[in-house]
Amino acid sequence: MKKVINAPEQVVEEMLQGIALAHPQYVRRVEGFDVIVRANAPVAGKVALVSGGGSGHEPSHGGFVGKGMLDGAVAGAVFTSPTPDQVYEAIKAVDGGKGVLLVIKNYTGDVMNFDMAAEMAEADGIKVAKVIVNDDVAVENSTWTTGRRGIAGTVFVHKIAGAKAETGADLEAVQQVAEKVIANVRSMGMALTPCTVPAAGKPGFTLAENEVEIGLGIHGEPGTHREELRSADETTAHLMEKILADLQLAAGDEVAVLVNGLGATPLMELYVVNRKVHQILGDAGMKIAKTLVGNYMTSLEMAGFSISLLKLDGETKELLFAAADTPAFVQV
Amino acid sequence: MKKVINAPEQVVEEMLQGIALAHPQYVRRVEGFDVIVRANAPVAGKVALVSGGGSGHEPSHGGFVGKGMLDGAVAGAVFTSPTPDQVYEAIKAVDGGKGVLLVIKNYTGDVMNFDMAAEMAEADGIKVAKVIVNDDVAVENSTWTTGRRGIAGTVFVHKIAGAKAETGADLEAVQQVAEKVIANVRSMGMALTPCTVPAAGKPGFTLAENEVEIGLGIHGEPGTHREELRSADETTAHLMEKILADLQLAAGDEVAVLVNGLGATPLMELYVVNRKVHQILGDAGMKIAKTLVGNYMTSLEMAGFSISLLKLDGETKELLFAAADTPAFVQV
Amino acid sequence: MSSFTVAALEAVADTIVQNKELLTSLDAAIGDADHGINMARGFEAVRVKIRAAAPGTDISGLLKLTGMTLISTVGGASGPLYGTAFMRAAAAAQGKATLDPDGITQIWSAALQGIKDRGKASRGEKTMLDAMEPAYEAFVEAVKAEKSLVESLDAACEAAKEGIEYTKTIIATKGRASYLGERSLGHQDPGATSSYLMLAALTEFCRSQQLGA
Amino acid sequence: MSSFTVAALEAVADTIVQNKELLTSLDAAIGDADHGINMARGFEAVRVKIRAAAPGTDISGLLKLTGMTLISTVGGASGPLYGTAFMRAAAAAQGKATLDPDGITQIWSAALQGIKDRGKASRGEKTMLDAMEPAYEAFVEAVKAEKSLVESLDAACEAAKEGIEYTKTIIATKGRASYLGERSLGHQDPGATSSYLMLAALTEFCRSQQLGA
Ligand SMILES: Nc1ncnc2c1ncn2[C@@H]1O[C@H](COP(=O)(O)OP(=O)(O)O)[C@@H](O)[C@H]1O
Ligand SMILES: Nc1ncnc2c1ncn2[C@@H]1O[C@H](COP(=O)(O)OP(=O)(O)O)[C@@H](O)[C@H]1O
Ligand SMILES: [Mg+2]
Ligand SMILES: [Mg+2]
Ligand SMILES: [Mg+2]
Ligand SMILES: [Mg+2]
Repeated sequence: MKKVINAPEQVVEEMLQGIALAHPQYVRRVEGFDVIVRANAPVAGKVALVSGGGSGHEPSHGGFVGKGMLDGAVAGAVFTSPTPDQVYEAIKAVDGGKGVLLVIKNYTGDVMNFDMAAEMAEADGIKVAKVIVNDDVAVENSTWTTGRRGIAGTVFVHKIAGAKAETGADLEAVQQVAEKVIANVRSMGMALTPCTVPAAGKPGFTLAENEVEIGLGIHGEPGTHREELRSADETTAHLMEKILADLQLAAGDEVAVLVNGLGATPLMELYVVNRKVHQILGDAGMKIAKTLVGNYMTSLEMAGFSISLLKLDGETKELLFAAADTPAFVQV
Repeated sequence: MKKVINAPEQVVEEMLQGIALAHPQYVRRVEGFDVIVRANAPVAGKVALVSGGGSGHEPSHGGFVGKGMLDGAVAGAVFTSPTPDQVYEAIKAVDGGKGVLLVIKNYTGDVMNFDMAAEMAEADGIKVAKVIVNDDVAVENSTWTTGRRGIAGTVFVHKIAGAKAETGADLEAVQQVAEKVIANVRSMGMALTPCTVPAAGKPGFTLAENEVEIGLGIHGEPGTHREELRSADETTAHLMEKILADLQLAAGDEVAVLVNGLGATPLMELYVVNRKVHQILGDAGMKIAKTLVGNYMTSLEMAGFSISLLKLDGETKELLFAAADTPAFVQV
Repeated sequence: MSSFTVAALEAVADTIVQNKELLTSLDAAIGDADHGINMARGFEAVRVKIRAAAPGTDISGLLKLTGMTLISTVGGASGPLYGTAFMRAAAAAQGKATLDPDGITQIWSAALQGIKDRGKASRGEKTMLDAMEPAYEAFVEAVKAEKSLVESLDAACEAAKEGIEYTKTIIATKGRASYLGERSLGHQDPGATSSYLMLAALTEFCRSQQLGA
Repeated sequence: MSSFTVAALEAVADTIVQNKELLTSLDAAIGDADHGINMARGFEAVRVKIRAAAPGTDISGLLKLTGMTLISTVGGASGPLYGTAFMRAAAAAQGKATLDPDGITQIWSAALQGIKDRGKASRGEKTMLDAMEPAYEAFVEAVKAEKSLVESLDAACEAAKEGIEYTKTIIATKGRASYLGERSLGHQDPGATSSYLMLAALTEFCRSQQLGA
């Protein structure tokens, strides 16, 4: 294992210190907890958003704490859902009196830990609402009751629900728009290489030279199948086909695109993928209102990418374009 | 070679298409050339900035084309300086009548190709000035006449000279502040893994498991030496020592920090490095005005990082904090 | 009884820490390769906490301490599940100064229900329940048949072991392994394995104490 | 003479394209592993351009086309250097309808000066000049000694080859290899090698044409 770290046990702690030191204008650490909140938290008169999950997906979620997106982010051990007490601290630190929306990616552990935290906060009289993001079309919804996983599409939920909260909307309205985003966002990814959880010391799986995994999860959970590496255009077309089959867009629909790097994929390659995504959508007569290309939801040093499509309506489009000011996403 | 591409010969072309499709609000492609310019280029009444170099360093430089930074970026073949005719096109496309500053990284090829382009543009009556960035302290200035290389510190030149140009300053003033940044910025990097130029098909060098290269250039040029991988804190301290020996800061000095990922290094690790950088500077009594952590000047999928320190004065600090709006760097 | 409970919990903690690699590698095959890491982190903390607990803390207090520690250190799916199990066990153990088979049955039943409430899974979904529930039923039956505590625990262990084998034959429909669909076949569930290991450690501990043998 | 020049340039282009891997691997050792890729890209373009050139384009015109094509396709350090060399050669060849040894000397001298002007290097810095300049001098001397064109070119090739060997013994102080300091010792310079290869191809071409033999 070749990593720029001091010790696997310290990596999350030291990362959080590094984040707080880098971005004091945006965020601060909640003393004694693995929680990053806005520097000025709690923001009075605004619904607060809390997200989080295992670490190793940076800039998710700490990088999206700031104006127009999240109020707090909880960092679990690498690839492991954070514990309820940590989430509970985050909720308490950001609640400005209008309640807190938890943005949870659909993993059993995340859902249970955030649930327990919500119960704890509600016992304190804090209003808490939850949304569960499940954008990964690689995992069929029907067959397995756990449902689809939450992956990179989550960033759109942060952006749009965060913008809604910034308007002064109440908890129910913020939750509603988050649900709308979740209903309209679909993603799928693929990986060229595995990654190594520091505490494990070795890769979570192996791929032969020239073999790729299609539909892989952001924690290295196996995908739909393995195949020989194809061209960027072929792979992109394959992922787009799966996404479009599920999202069912019509010509004239307006969408937002996120071509997300998993950690070790050069931006050069992500742009090559983006080119094909635009071609496919353009050929189908869809309008692309906004495109994001880069590392938004990573899996440590995994090489690969995911594509997310969000179908927009008037409200979500306006909120998507609203100003945001966070360490990893700024928009004027 | 495992890459998300279609063909090595097409990768720069397709990347440029992907960039133009992703960010139409910021940039456009100069038809027929490997040149990205501001969507509204040429901007009248403003000195224009052009940078560029080999491709494979994304988001450098196309990602920094926009308000408050560059006006144009020229993309050479992967890791190969662009040719003079391409640079010449960029100059012509962005000149708004107040002249063009070329921001060149100090490599023989870059310097010669940009020089030839400047001659061509000057023959057309365009005012052209040049600055040569040479921030890499791994390469001693004295012994070798080629001088130090230009690496990630270049991003500070784009930011600060770009902000100066936005104030309406004339070419000489913009060049002067660029020179000031260059005189005050120092960088050094290290790599854990090599990277593969698509056209070459195999890694440019090899490192044993647990071996790292200290002082490596952004094109995989060998560094000062190889050693066994040490802890993040030890490696960071070593690079900082070299940088501080050259930059000669005094307690009370104000600096900007860039912890730059080379492509495959998780943000998590960059933040661990940042923590140590802040500790070292804090212990020495220096003030950190701004910190950037992320992939700003990459080497394809190389794992590793560089640290850049910029000593600030009143002028450069104000310009560093000025607004910028580009695909890869937005500041309000 | 309090120091006995501490020792029993330590035995359970030790076995989890010792099997960190095994549990992680089972999770690597059908999950995300962290079950052993998560559980070992939790039970290392439990070891520290229960050793440091005020002398005389009762059974319920120690179980609660264990549950709270697991909840706040394990994370993932197994943290809230095992954490809830111990919290419910603590509630059921309240007022109990010593443990007879009936008391254990009550506590165990509460713990099992806690896992079901929290995880909303049932037997046959390739989870820890596939070890835990048959083990509980075998224990109840053995107690009814007036077997000794150790004998009853042995029966429970046997059933848990069979449960592990059973998980190899089914497709996961809960937890992270469910994403695998048919590819989860042939692999044993990490959580079922950790459940069995804890039970086996408790059984060995009781045997070594010649408790109710 | 025009079709002869086209054929000569094609021979030069062919040798560069054929040696793409060699030049790249030499550059991998002390540079950035692209010299062969750069040069092959450039000379593939040259091949296309000169074949498509208007019939009857004179020597100067063909050299200029080659120089401009190299400048606009090679990039890196070698692009402007070789490009400038051919541009200067074109200027020196202006008005020349055929080439005698004296004419070649003039053209070569101009090309060499172009490289020096552009790269600001001199002999002994481990660059293409360490092959090019001794080769030029050997050629001039052989012509003075009234050797035939092919004999003179052979002498130049010999000197260029020695120049390559010499680059192994010195530290680079120009170009990308200079960052290596002492670690550049023992390696031969890629640019010196490409210079030699071009010269050797030209020589073989002249020999095959039994030109001035
Ligand atoms: N809904 C559930 N009910 C009961 N047990 C579950 C459930 N979901 C997962 N598990 C158990 O949790 C185990 C995985 O735990 P762990 O690896 O620590 O968490 P994670 O899956 O979040 O990484 C599985 O092997 C399974 O036994
Ligand atoms: N200043 C210079 N003068 C003459 N030749 C040079 C100079 N700098 C570099 N070279 C030559 O260029 C060669 C490298 O070319 P190439 O690899 O194509 O460019 P780059 O170094 O930009 O990648 C070196 O081997 C050397 O012979
Ligand atoms: Mg996990
Ligand atoms: Mg090069
Ligand atoms: Mg797991
Ligand atoms: Mg080179």
